[in-house]
Amino acid sequence: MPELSYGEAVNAALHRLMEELPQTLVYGEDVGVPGGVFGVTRGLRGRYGERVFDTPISESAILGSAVGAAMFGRRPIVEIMWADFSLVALDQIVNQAANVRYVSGGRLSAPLTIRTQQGNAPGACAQHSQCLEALFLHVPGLRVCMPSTPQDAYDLLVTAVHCDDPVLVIENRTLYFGGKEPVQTGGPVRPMGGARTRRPGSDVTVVTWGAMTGQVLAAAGALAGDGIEAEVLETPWLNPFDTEAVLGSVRRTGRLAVVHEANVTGGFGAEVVARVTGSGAPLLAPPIRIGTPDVRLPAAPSLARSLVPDAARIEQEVRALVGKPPAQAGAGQQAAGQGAAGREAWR
Amino acid sequence: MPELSYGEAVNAALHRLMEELPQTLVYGEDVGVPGGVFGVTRGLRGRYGERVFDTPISESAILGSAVGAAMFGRRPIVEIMWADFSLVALDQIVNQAANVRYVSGGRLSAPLTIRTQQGNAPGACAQHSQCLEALFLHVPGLRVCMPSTPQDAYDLLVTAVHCDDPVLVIENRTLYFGGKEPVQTGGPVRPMGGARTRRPGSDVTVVTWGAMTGQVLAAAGALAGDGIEAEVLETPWLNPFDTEAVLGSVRRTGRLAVVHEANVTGGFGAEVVARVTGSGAPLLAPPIRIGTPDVRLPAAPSLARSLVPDAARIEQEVRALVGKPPAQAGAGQQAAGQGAAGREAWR
Amino acid sequence: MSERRLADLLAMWRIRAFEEKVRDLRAEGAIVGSVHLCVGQEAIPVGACDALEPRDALFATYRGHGWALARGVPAEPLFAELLGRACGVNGGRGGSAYFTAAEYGFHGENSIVGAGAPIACGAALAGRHDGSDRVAVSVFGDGAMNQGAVHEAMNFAAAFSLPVVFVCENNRYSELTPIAGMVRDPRLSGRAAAYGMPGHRVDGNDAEAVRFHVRDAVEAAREGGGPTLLECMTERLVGHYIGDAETYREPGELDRIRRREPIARLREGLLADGVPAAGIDAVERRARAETDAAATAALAAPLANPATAREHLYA
Amino acid sequence: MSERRLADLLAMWRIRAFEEKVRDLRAEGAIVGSVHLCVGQEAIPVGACDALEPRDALFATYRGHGWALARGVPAEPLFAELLGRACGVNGGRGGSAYFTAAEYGFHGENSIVGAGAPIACGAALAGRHDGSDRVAVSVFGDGAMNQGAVHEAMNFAAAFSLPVVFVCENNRYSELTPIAGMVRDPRLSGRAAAYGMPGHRVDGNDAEAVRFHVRDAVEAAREGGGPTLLECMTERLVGHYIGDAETYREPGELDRIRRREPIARLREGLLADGVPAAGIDAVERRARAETDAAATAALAAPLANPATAREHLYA
Ligand SMILES: Cc1ncc(C[n+]2csc(CCOP(=O)(O)OP(=O)(O)O)c2C)c(N)n1
Ligand SMILES: Cc1ncc(C[n+]2csc(CCOP(=O)(O)OP(=O)(O)O)c2C)c(N)n1
Ligand SMILES: [Mg+2]
Ligand SMILES: [Mg+2]
Repeated sequence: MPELSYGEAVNAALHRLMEELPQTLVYGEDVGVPGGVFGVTRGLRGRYGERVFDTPISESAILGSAVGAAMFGRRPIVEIMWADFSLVALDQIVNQAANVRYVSGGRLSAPLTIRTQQGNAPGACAQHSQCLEALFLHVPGLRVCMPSTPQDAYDLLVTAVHCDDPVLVIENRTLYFGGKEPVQTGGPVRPMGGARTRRPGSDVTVVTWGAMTGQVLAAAGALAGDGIEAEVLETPWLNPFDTEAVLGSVRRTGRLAVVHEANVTGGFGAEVVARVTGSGAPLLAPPIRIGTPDVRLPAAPSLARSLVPDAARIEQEVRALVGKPPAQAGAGQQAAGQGAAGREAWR
Repeated sequence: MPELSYGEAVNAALHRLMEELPQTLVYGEDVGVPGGVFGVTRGLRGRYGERVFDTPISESAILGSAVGAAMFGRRPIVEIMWADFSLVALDQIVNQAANVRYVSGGRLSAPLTIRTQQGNAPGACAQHSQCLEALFLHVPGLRVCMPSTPQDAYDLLVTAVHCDDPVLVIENRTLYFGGKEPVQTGGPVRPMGGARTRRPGSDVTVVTWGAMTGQVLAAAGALAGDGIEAEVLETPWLNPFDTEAVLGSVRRTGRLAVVHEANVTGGFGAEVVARVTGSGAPLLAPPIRIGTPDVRLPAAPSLARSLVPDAARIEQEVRALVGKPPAQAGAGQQAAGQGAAGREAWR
Repeated sequence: MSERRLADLLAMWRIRAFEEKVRDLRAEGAIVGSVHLCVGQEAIPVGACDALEPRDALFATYRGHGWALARGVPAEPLFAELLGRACGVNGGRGGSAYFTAAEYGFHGENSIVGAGAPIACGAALAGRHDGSDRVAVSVFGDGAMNQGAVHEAMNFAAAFSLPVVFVCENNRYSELTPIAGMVRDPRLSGRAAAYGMPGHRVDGNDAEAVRFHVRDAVEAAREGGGPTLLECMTERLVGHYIGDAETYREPGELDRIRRREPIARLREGLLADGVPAAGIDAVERRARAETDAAATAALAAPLANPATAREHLYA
Repeated sequence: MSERRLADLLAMWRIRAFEEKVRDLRAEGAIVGSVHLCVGQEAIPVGACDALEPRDALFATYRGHGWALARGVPAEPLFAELLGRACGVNGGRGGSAYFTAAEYGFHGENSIVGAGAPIACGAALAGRHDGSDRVAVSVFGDGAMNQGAVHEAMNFAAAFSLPVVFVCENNRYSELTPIAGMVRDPRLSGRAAAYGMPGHRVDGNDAEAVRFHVRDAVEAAREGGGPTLLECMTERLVGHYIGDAETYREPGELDRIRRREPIARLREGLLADGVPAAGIDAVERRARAETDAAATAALAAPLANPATAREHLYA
């Protein structure tokens, strides 16, 4: 198995898809000749020529043309460089792509894949930092996934492009150049959906997705040191969402924490909590949501760091949920401030 | 007190605001000389001339210019004819208006008011039927309200335009031409926020907003006939949201149902459920959400009627929540089908 | 020659009879919701569709009943769609403003102003890769020329020489507002130059003129010449939507419009050429009879079944 | 005459020295995140801002450091902003791509391509009602000409004769992609005609030429003549952002660019006019000295305080 970084895994998936599906097209701003601002589409233009091209800075034209090409048998894979930019052309995703199959009673379809990436990174401003998955998850007719590992970056994209409906694959630029891992390429197309138990545990279920998964796993490791066993459930597919997997885990642990980078109010964490509590699964403590407080994202790292959830804050909040005091005060206190901030975020 | 319909109340508020705030401007598509496609801005152009005008079909220009004018001391009241159309220009609301105050550290502000209307009406297609409040409620920096009565249509708009931040006032076209009610005009500017106990009750708290309020009140009336006392809490302001009022009621009733017209998954009902269950308020039964199932809205009334929640379905679902059987089977059965449909919507 | 003009007359009458029937059904309440009629604008779809081939793609607006008919969609499933019947072209899901009939080369109405233009670019783009030599026609109004998506689509098509024909139906109003006040230069075809593509103003009340220009643009597009913008000048004989009080009309405006509307004009032309009145009037009677029969059949069909309302959201 | 050109030289050197210092601080890691420098494009902000009055509004892009400096924002609070310091123009909240300093008539950068154009229309609209006679300047790049919002803004300003000057900095690239391949007609100033407004191509590497055209457009706007589009031709001497490998450059391209870049050009012109080299070089030294002092002071200032991170979301 080749050792690939997250970005290289996306690139490998694109190469595979261009080979196995002649209907695929890859286009967007700077994705052709330059190979993408993050280098993720490198080598495609040279290899597949006209099927890969650069576009004007026209998100409505990029997305709209992808809807039209998909209606006519192509499988366009278009890139929206930052999820924030989708807001200049959301109509094409929500009012157009999502309606094609339903309104035509299944006689037409729009199997396009929208690759984008989102989230905060050091120094990024409020217009380049948002996590917008909740917006897309409120739209029936779309599929949405958020890979956090090289293997998922590969598998989810392959599944998305083979899917006969519009799919958003939301990547994260802070992961593109992360460590290399063995990635099984060329395997069978995996089914959509499903959750991953990234760490088994009995005291609390922590549901998360995207780049936060790394922070949650770090927090879970630290908690284990104090004898708190957190079960970390990653849900790379958010639509379809594996509600049963979450319920199964919560029935075992009796506690639920949902962690996402998006701001708390109206985030998809609310949906997860509502499904779990709505199911009547017995809980030993009120469920908690950990996310960015409801503010805009400031560019200064010193400010942004105090807002975006990190392992220390997650550890502190989950520890409080489970109700066991920290081993040593230091970490606890330091995180306590942030924890308080996070908890009051939506009050 | 004048007797006004919902639409007339909006018009009265606009006249008052033009009189008392010289900085106000009113513009949008067909709002000037024609007086609006729903007649809601009638009489303004003739009376206030240049301060009221029609615009090209350019939502980005309408919203963006409102942001700019607001940064320079105006109080623009712009209309987006259907909430669905905001998706062609969401950038100006989310990436621009919502950032002005925060990013400038309070040295600049964008006190614009966006009037729009949303929801399904008989025969409306999937591109003219969406309820999008959840999208805006996930965006820190915006204020959002949804009036359902003539008095609130008047009061909320007055408060919105006096607010120093961007506010979305989401109206509903099925209410514009509803019955006339006495409306207190010219009163003091009310504070933002707060909830309305539209009907007191002890068995269950039903939280709702917008046009659904009428359906919920009808259902509550029917339930009372069977001795089920539902407390109907309307939250015309969704940001700020009066979480305390909801918690206070739920602590008394021990049961929670949230009803909205928007589709269930990712709707703001999830946020309400997450806040209530997260608070640890004791519940006698798992909270329920009643909304449109996760589909696109079909134009045929026979189809749409089976999807959008109505009094019969709400009555049935709330009855099931409280756990008392219906008086006569008929209604119960008929609604049961829809109830089942609704409940499984997000599974 | 007069054969073709009689064929145009029949095609236009089929549209007008359809629209007038829709107006009546809406008045009776059999059709609900907002409906946008194209009465007075029939020459554009009739002339344009005659220049298209089955493989070509056509994207219209909410004012698209005439385009669907001109493309060959039978009246009955269209009436059925407007009436929310299971046998409607979309099974009742689309309604007046959003129906599609891809099997007839009609890729749909769209009720978001300007949204169809980028989608048409995609249909053209697909044609470049599937070897179909497809040309895509994007239809929109004068007001849509000020929508960002239309600008992006025109530049996208021009930059990549995509085979798209942009047909702007300039009926001088955007809903209730005259386009004249919403642009500095009312000659919208002039905007084509900004994108480096040809643009022409066309007599949109003359099916023959429309046919000529669309055929020419389609030919250029198929040969790799890229897109063309055609501004077809026309006028609504009716309101923007049914129920429009039309308070924006100048005194005598409708009388003036009636004098130059396409059906009356063609009728006069045919009479002047010695075509007997009886033959001309027979065309109208035939269209109305067919249309009434289609409406009657549609009315007799069963409503869309609520049990199916959640099907086909996903594959 | 040579006074003004020496003043232009100083203003341009202040920008270049600032940008080069930013490049160094970014390399050291003192500044983090993506940074877009305007090295090579200095003549446009210097010439344009000289034609503006304090009451006028200015909206730039993420490539706006030079515009802020030319508008009179001191270097220290700008460095502080880039360094995430509490005393930054936005207290560290904006960063390189999104800072504002309204008190200096700089209404902000914007990191969404094209988004500033409609906002500038609003500033101009406000001026019509507050009696300020304000003119709004909207700055964007060549690539932004293909963004829907810019189209809507140009039509909006033209239709209502709003006092807006649209300044397009055409540096021939949109990020890593040549604009030549993204439009059919590379002469972007020609698009002004589509909106019925004047459009001119301007030598963007000559502050004098930019000043002349902007002054003329501002005058016309103030007199009620409405908007103008100025396409200022220029070139980046650096990458799109710091870290750009610039693989898209042709061989020898940078050498050609260096020969016509505005500072070298002005220096030659001054020498040709007999201005002593010593005096010219003193200008650079002065600018660098001021800039280094400003950076040093900013580096010494305290970081933004996390305890304030959630303030000012709402009134
Ligand atoms: C993005 C968007 N904005 C506004 C509307 C509301 N609307 C529907 S039709 C229309 C007028 C369109 O005028 P024009 O383009 O001239 O077409 P016409 O109706 O005259 O055929 C408007 C503003 C819409 N459907 N979509
Ligand atoms: C709506 C939107 N799309 C894409 C981007 C990403 N992006 C940032 S700068 C840029 C290129 C802009 O090129 P141009 O307008 O020529 O300005 P320049 O950078 O050359 O000054 C792009 C595509 C963005 N910020 N916003
Ligand atoms: Mg029109
Ligand atoms: Mg450029």
